[in-house]
Amino acid sequence: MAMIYSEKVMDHFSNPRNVGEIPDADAVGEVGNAVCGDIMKMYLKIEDDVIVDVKFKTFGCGAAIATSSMATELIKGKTIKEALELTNKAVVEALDGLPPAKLHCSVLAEEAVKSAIADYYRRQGREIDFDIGCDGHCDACHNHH
Amino acid sequence: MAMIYSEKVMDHFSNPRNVGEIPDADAVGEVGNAVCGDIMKMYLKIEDDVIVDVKFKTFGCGAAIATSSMATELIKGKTIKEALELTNKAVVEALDGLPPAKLHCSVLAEEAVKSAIADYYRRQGREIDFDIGCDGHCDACHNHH
Amino acid sequence: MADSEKKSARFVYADNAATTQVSPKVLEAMLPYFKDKYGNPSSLYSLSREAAEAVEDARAKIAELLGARPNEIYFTASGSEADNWAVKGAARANMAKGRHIVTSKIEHHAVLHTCKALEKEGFEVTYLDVDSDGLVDPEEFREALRSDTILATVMYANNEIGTVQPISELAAIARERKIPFFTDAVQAVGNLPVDVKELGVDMLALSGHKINAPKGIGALYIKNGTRIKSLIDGGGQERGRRAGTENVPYIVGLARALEIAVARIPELERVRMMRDRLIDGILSTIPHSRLNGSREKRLPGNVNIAFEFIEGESLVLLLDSAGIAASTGSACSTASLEPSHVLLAIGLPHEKAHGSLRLSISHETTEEDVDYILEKLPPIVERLRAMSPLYEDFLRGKQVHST
Amino acid sequence: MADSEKKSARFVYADNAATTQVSPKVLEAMLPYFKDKYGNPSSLYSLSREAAEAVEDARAKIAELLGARPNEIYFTASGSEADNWAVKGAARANMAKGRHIVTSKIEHHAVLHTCKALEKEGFEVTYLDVDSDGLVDPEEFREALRSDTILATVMYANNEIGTVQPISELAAIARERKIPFFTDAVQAVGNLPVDVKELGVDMLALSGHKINAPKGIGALYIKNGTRIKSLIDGGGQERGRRAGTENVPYIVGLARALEIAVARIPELERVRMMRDRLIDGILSTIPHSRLNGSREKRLPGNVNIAFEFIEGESLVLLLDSAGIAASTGSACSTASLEPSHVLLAIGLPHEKAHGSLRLSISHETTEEDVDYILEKLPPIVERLRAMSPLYEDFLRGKQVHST
Ligand SMILES: Cc1ncc(COP(=O)(O)O)c(C=O)c1O
Ligand SMILES: Cc1ncc(COP(=O)(O)O)c(C=O)c1O
Repeated sequence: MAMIYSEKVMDHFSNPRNVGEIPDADAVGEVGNAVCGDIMKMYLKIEDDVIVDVKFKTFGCGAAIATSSMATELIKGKTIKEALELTNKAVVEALDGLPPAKLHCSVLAEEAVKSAIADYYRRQGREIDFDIGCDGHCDACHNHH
Repeated sequence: MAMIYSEKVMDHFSNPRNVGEIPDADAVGEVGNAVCGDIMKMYLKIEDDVIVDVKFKTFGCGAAIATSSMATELIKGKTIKEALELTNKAVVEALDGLPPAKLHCSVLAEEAVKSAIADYYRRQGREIDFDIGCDGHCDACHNHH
Repeated sequence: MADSEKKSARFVYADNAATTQVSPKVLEAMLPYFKDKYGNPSSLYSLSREAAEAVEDARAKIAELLGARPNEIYFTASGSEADNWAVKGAARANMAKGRHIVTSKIEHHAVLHTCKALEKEGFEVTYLDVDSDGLVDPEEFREALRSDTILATVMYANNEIGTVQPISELAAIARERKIPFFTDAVQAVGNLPVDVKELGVDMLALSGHKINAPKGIGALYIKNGTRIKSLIDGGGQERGRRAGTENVPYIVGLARALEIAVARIPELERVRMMRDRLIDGILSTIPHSRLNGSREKRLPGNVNIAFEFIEGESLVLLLDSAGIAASTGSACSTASLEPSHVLLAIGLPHEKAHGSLRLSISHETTEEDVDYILEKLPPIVERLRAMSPLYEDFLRGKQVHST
Repeated sequence: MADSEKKSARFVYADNAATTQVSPKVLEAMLPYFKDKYGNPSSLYSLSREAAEAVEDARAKIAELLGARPNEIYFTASGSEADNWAVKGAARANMAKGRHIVTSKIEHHAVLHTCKALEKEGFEVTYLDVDSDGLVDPEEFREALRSDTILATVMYANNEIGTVQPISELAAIARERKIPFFTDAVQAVGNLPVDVKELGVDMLALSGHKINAPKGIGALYIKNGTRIKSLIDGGGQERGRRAGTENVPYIVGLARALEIAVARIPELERVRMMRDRLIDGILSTIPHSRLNGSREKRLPGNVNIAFEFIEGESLVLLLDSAGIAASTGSACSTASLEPSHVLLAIGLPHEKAHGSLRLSISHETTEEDVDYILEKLPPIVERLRAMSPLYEDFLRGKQVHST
């Protein structure tokens, strides 16, 4: 059956917010891989633990692009702590839902944020006290059905 | 699939020739049985080995009635010898064909004629030197498929 | 009206159990999906989303009308496919648990021949007898269930004699024993209220062309959690359980038709009254005739009468000349010479089974149609009897033929 | 035009391999059978004879167009059903002789998943590799045949990459060994001349909705004498081999559509030229793109191109916004995340397989449509690449991702 995306998803897919790179980013995270069909790369500019800018690049389906876009919107201007609390469920809700086959994209978006923040922690020498999630294997982050 | 009968069959079914009984018949033959779904009874009036009159009664489907009607037409005025030569094929051809599932009816019609003539022979004390055909069992005269 | 329908003064369609005309509303609902909204529901673009949404809306509507969830409704290409899928699918999915199936002797061929095919695959099938009205006895049903029984299947209403089975009672017995229960409701849907939850069945089949949708569409309700194998493997349609590009127009048409049919059920009281007038009228004017099937537990539009001494096909053909479309036995087997297995099962001897007539009327039937049948039928029966050697024998007081 | 088709300046339907619009002539041929000629072909009266005759006329016409006899044509409800029937039916009918089946890795899911299902029933299946063009090697095919091989099945033309197999050669090899040969010709019929006798196949499947008949009708050619079990048991329809009240309108429509499609084959040279203009135009303007499938042994309307660094679904969605309906991989599996098994079989790595685009054009496609696609596609690919981290890596001269 056709992927029936909500209007919000189509909007974020067609006009993605925050696409691009941040050349002098304070953190970069990348999750997924091309074999699975989705890669999300996220760039953060962080000042005083606040995410002052965020950009992404995504290789993937409509939902992958839309969830990346929405995730960046949801963490922009937030503290790192707040960003770490972003769940895939929150991304899905903000997009007015996703088809079941595409839920894994929201998981990937959550993980992209975490992965970028982990990079920040690493650069700062802080201990990573949260779960990064995806281990880069398809089966781990994709809920096939 | 619907039985697709030729116009000739429909004509002989709707307006069967020679329906009825001959109370003082010289010969009566009956073939088939109600279990199989067809019974044909044929009455002959015979003078000098010529069939001067013939009537039938049939319990059965459209094809059974049409073949009875056609068979009586084909033997009326014929000699007994000629009537014995009537084949089911000739009946089918005279009717412009029959659906495959209904070919057995023409066999029954041929046998009804033979059975009546056999009765005539019996009454005359003549030896029956031809094959009567149907033994009254469904499987013998019906070519199921 | 087709050419053939013009020949006689009147055309009375009394074969609604065989098939029905597609209603204008159903056709109207379908048309856009042939021409404009022709996308493949599996594709990704907007044209296809329209088609996919139409399919899902239809599924939701049908689910609601049957008391099911949308994800419990699967579209098939016929009642026969739904029957085959339910029976073969459940049997093959549960093979490890056992190989015994319970059904009745009066099922439609789509169930019966499927059971025969399964017997060749090593399944064992119990075919329950029915009483003279065509009813399955719940106690016999209970006794037939074994520890290795993996499927029970009894039709809701019989297509020939219209007998309605005590499905919820049978389903409850099967449920006690945790045996999946399937019912072929092809003749019931649109004629009786059908709620899968109230019935308590695990699977239920229906067919579009009995309720003014086209021939070539059906549906199978499969209760969530029911184990079943696919009949048609392939693409991911129907949640991966029934492959084939969706027949979008017919799916839309089926939903519309079911909606109309279910809304009309209360009106069928009128049909029931016409049915009874037909039955009483025929039995009182034509001697040597009897009603087949239950008088009370009967589909509202079904009349099935056996006329002694005559054969059904010639009766149907003469009725046709008089402008009345009717049937003898099940339409599916008229090409064969076997008398109806249903009539034999209710105890009719072969010769009487051969002479049965089914008149199946609907909401479109009028009182004038009933009058017309009651006027035309007796002389036609009389005419056939006049040329029947069996009737001749009978009149002479001889014994009726038999083997 | 549906709503969705109005949004953009132009609507170009380039997904004819997924499905096609029902043509006005086909719809016109079908309509009488919904409304007036609605009889059940199995019934006995005139209304039904009209329906039965329509079915038999359609069968005879299709037989003639395929070089078969009328009694070798069976109607089904889809290409998928025809595929399932041929493969399961022949396998199960010949089980006593052996349990080995030979097929290719690039079959449609209706064949492939059916083979997988048969594996679970105890059959053994050899899935032949194809070369980088998607071609089965006749020598490999010959070597795969064993003394216990009971069925060989290779599709005529691939639905994704359009590669046309040497069917008559393969069928001849199977015939030498007396092994029944089936070909799924769903994509070939209407695009290439198809004559079952010339091909020398024992069974051949086709589907209506690829040739401007509706979705939900197909046909299976079964050469007389071929051993096959029924998939759908029940009534005596289709000479007792496929139960279900005949879908008269669609059967009539299928015959009409096939007649039109076959008559049009000579005109497809024009389509072939547009196809080549599309291929050349895309490959020359978009870097890092490659043609999938054979350049020469290719369906006249099929274009399939892999674009590096981007993913197919987003490409299709952006094309849709521009008014172009296209597909990525097989329409049937777009709901799944698996990359196309066909593209993997011709040797594409996963990441390139994800970025494939199929444009399938037809006789209805115009030169302006081709211009439009060639105008809209490059900036869309560019836009997706601009947001692709893979392209970013590539531009930085890094290694492309792979496992
Ligand atoms: C090669 C091939 N085989 C089989 C099918 C299945 O046909 P249908 O959609 O009629 O089930 C298709 C199309 O979907 C196809 O392209
Ligand atoms: C009780 C019953 N089951 C199944 C069927 C088969 O339905 P279809 O003709 O849609 O295959 C019919 C009608 O023919 C029927 O009456």
